[in-house]
Amino acid sequence: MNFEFSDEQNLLREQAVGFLQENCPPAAVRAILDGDAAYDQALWKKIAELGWMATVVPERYGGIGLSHLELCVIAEELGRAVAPVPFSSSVYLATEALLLAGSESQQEKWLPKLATGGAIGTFALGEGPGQPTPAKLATIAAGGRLAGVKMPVADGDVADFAVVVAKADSGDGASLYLAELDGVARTPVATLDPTRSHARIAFDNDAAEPLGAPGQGWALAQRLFDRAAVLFAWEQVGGAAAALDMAKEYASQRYAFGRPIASYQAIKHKLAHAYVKNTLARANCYYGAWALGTDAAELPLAAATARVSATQAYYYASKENIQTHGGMGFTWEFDCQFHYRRAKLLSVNIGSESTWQDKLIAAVEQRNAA
Amino acid sequence: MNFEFSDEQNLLREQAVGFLQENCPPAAVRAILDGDAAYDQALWKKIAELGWMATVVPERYGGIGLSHLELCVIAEELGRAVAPVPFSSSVYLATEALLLAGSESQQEKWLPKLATGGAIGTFALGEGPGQPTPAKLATIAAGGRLAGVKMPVADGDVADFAVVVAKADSGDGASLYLAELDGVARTPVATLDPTRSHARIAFDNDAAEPLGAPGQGWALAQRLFDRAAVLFAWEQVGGAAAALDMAKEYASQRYAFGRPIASYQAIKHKLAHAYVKNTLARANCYYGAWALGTDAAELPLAAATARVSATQAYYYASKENIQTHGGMGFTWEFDCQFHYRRAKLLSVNIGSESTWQDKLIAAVEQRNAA
Amino acid sequence: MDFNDSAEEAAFREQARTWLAANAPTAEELAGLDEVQAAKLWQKRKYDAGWACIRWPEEYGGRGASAIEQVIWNQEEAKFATPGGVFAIGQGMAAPTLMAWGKEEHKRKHLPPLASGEHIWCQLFSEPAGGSDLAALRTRAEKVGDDWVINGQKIWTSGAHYSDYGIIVLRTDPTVPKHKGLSYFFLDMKSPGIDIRPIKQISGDANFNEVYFTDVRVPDDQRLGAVGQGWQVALTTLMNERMAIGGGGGGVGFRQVFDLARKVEIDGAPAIRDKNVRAKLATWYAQEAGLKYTGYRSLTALSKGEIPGPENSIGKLVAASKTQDMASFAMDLLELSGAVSDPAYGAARGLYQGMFMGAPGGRIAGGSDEIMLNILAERVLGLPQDVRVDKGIPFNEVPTGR
Amino acid sequence: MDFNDSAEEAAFREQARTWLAANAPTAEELAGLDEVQAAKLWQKRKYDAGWACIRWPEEYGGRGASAIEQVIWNQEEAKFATPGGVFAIGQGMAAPTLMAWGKEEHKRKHLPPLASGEHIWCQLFSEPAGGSDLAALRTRAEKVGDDWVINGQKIWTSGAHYSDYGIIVLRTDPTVPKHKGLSYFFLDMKSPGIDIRPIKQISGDANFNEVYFTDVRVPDDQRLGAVGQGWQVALTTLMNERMAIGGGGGGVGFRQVFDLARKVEIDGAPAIRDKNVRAKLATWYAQEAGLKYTGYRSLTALSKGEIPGPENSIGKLVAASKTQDMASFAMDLLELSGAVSDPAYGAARGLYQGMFMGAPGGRIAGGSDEIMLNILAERVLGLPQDVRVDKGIPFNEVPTGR
Repeated sequence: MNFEFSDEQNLLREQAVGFLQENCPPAAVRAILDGDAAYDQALWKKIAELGWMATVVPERYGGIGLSHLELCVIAEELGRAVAPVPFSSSVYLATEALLLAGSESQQEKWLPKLATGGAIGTFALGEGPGQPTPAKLATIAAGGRLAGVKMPVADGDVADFAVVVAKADSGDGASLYLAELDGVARTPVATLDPTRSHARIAFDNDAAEPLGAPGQGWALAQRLFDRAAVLFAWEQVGGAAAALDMAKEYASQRYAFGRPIASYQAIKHKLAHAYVKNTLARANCYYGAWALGTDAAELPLAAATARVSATQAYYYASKENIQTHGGMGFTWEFDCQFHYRRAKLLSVNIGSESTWQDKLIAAVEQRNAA
Repeated sequence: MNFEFSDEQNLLREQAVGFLQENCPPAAVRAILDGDAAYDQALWKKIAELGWMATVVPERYGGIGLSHLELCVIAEELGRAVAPVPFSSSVYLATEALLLAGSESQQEKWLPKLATGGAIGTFALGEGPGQPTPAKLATIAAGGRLAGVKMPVADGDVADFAVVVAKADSGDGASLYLAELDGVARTPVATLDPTRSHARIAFDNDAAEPLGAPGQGWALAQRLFDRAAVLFAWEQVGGAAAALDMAKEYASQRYAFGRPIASYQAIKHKLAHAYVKNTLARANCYYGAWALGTDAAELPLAAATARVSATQAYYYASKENIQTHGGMGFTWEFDCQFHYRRAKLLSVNIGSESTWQDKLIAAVEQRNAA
Repeated sequence: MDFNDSAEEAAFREQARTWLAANAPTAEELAGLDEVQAAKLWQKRKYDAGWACIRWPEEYGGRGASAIEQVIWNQEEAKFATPGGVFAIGQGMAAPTLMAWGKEEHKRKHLPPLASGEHIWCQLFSEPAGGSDLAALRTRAEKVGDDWVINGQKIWTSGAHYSDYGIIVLRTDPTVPKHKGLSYFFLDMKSPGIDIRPIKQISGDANFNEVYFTDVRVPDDQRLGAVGQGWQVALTTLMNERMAIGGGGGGVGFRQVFDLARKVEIDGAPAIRDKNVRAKLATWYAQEAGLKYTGYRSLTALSKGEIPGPENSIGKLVAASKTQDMASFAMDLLELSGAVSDPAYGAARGLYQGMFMGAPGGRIAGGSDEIMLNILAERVLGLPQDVRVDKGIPFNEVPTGR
Repeated sequence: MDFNDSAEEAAFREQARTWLAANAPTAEELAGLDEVQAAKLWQKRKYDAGWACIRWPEEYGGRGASAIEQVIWNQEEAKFATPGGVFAIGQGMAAPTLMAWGKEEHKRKHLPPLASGEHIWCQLFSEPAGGSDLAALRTRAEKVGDDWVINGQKIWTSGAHYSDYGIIVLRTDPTVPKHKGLSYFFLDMKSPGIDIRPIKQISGDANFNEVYFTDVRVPDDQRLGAVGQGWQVALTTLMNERMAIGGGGGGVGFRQVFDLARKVEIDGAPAIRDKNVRAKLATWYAQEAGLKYTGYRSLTALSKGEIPGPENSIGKLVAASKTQDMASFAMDLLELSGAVSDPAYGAARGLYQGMFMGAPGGRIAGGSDEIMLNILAERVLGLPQDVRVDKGIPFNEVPTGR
């Protein structure tokens, strides 16, 4: 039994922590929150120099060829730092989609650029409010061209290409397409987390090429989301840990009625509950990391389990962090809002808690049937 | 606006409180818990003398002809005292069923006996685990005789008759039947609340007469449950209030680390949460009482609302009352168990929380459609 | 048990309704006016017709109405889109305090302009270091001649920049225990040395201000209660804050999420068919209904001339967390679009995201969840106080962690 | 990251597995034996083959195995239905305390019969007035010659009636602060003056006893640690209680409720199709999985020779409430039949009702939910202690409310 990260992976974590403390302090997050930039370009460049985008890209495509365990380590630290970069779109989704379904030539063309951060990719599924289904897809592919509106697309305004779920007019059901976005009509869309940019993409017979087998788009998207869910969950537990740390620190320093508020059971038990949720979520993320790293048959269940508990943990930690800070936590000036915003964004942008709860039970049912 | 009980109703409550303190102390409940008796016959007789079973029975049938508001008052106090008597079966269900659907001759025959407590009635719907549905009904009525097993039937072992939901072999769907139980095969069934008796009734071509219009059994059962739900909810809020009182009293007297445990926020906030749940549930019960008393069109929604919040409140109060008592609360010797058992029994014996949540939303949808 | 007015109440309601129908401001009248101007226009009109601050005695600008008449008036006025929030603190909190503690000349001078809308008042109690421990305020007042000289900082003051007067609690003696060293004043908000800075909240709004005091002078004549009696005077203000009765408004949210659940789909069917959605909505509905009917019970008490029970204090506690969870769940129903707050594209123009970002404030303002639970436990259930390490200790010797 | 044994671990596992396969007691061997007899039979067999208390040094009856070997042994033994719970306190709590605080002669005399199963020990710490405040115990011991004379009452002692020895904490000086007036002993449970009475729980079981002491004598030689040092010795015992590692068993319940949801129906379809059921089950599954994988992390630490982190203390806290809520929900799924516990008629022979009635005990025994949260907050998160009004006060002057 070795259910821990390796020494090398822990070393990577240490480096990541140090790097992000220096290059992604709260002031950097705030600059994106308050400013007009879509993301922190300087940070993105430095991350690229560290090779983080290249982590799981095979060496023959200019990557480092490490395992997904290393990527999980990075994800947790990016989550902890609430990093304002398009990492999840480009790495967890676009890079993974190419690895999963890309042709040799598609991989040759894009993976080296993704690995260096020179290109940003994203994934475009949603078409407005509500749960997407194959039947409802209104983005149509015909003759190598896409038509339809995708909204919201995370980092859609800054991405070089998007992997798009669309319906072939030939009637094969949903398929994946790779669409370069230069020249495509894109509008930024405001979300409750301005530290991560989103766009509305209106395809108007813009060029796109198939990615993966026709008609397999929905199944591929589900597999992709199972993989990405583990990485999102690691970002979420990283954020949840940071929110708990903030609350702990503030509560220990803030006095009321002559003693630290952290000495009151109302606060102590609140933070203990956060610790419990975080610990359970983290343990499930470990299992998710193992399943992702080994491409295990248990991945759908492991991913859903990690995702459900990480979503619950981050929501709780982020809202109770504000509550622990009292009135000051509700001010723009304080950083509590970073986690509250990010927690909610991460909880919806690959499907909601209820959706993943349903997937979890479906995976249990499948395991039983097998 | 007059959203309170009248002075007369409050006087009735005062009398009920005094009477039950004397005639239904914890020792009386414990006698039924530990002993072989199905219910407290002495208490039942005294209640009958006070005319409680006669409350809403019209005067021409030997009743008192008061409104359901008075019955709500009595229900709350019976719930508070965890009274071990077949009141809910005989009054909220059997008497109400006769008032709702009984023929003139059925009412003439049974209401006077029910009103004096000389007869005990009950209602038999369930046929084992899971949600009953008209399609699944396996109790069949043919030629004035019933065949099939009803389980569990509250007070089925001591009742003189049961209102039975069964399927007519003529194919009209579910109908109600009135079956006298003398001579019918009945076996006591143990439940987690031994202070209320239950039975399995195996009808083997036993005589029964229709109650209400044929084919209307399911609709009548739903209307009956809507009415009974308000009265059950009052029993539940009565019990929840008593459980909170017990916890409050114990926590104020029990010391740990040199001060009353009630001075710790963990206990204070626990009990404050119970108070909040109880207060909301009680307010919903007021509205339910009004809707029941005036036979308002809002009754289904009012009943479901009262039922859902009362179920939640009593579960919370009863379990956290044990928790507040610590180890002693878990002993047979202490009375905390009374509420824990009764809370769960009341929460399932006219349908579960989820079932009533579903009904609540259905009622909102219906109101919107109207 | 009924929902009807008594005969007297019905008559009063009819009178109010008739006047309102004829006199409520029209959209055209209010067009182009800012929040304060609009509120003042309407308040003056009510005042002139005898419908302002109706519970106040006539000599101060009211009409000596009963509590239930006030509620009826509020209910009827709420049917019209009338402006007026800017007067809430002055009329609802400062005025009752002035009536209880002020000299007759203060009342005659200051209450009528409050009733007529000529003056707006604000409240200066909270401080950065105080928080839940309101009485731990540090802003000093030192006696210099017939004046007190104020130095320090207040926070969470709404309307400070458009207010004429403010009620303020100050530390006049830091060497005695916390509650004993306070005094209560009202002061001119245009006094030299007052610096007002808006506080931006995470919701993006700036409803509150920080107010800095540098050698601000207030005449001793404007003190309410004795020197050192400030906490008792403040309790009058706070009690009036908590007594504010919503007339049965039991929180909002169910309707909005219910409507959304009928629009969006889960598994290809309207989300409202989903049992998980139904179970959650049902619990929230039951909470809202419970708050609403709790409000009805309070109104009944008022109608009988009684003082409502402490049930009212549960409203904010229940509603704030419910709003937060409902907003979060509504965004979940929107799935990948959940976070979109863009009025151009978001569902309901960012309504749910706005609820979500505003909700944490609701759980803190006017007493945090934790303080409300303490209050319920101690004042309603009668449980003993927590250990108070600052009890009886001179204020300037209480540990502050800084 | 993998789930495999190291080479040494695998070899050890194989060795254990082989011995167990050949020697685990059969149903026929155990037929007719009571709990104690069966446990003793199996324990003696393990002892004779060198498989008892394997972490203990050889001279005390063990084989000097490592912590991870102990876990591997536990995992393998758990695959067989072996008896043995009656030794848990003696071997798991009394023995480590004796090793840490006992004289060499005590160890040589008492540890081997503990390992061989000849002796059963029980624990006598809790008292009626103590509860969460364990150190507030009142049972007195007064020195008379070379003996101590014990008077008072202990509670929640499991196995008292079949135990040979007991470990006990006693108040030897009530005039000093709480923790300083305690001393720790082990005593012969057959001593005159001991009266053992079973406690019936609301679940109907009687797993615990009250133990009354009337002038019971224990030799001073059986004291562990100095007079007045009893609390420190007790901490050794309690630490060993909390260190008990479940080898990854992360609570049960999901499986049972999942199976039920596939059997019963809602709206004419299997309940497992109902989204409310699915959402609830998913959250419970994630909690159970989280506990299980937290256990794996602890095993990894053990396997590396490290001491597991404090994560383990969350197990009971999470599992107990979860069990209560799951049992309640399972009964809800049974609808009108929910309360039926009758083995003749109930679903799963009263399993869910049994879980429900047992769950409140789980939330209290071994540290209540509230105490576990305090421990997590103080020892894991490092938050400051609550105010302790009994600190430094002579025990007999601490307020007790009685």
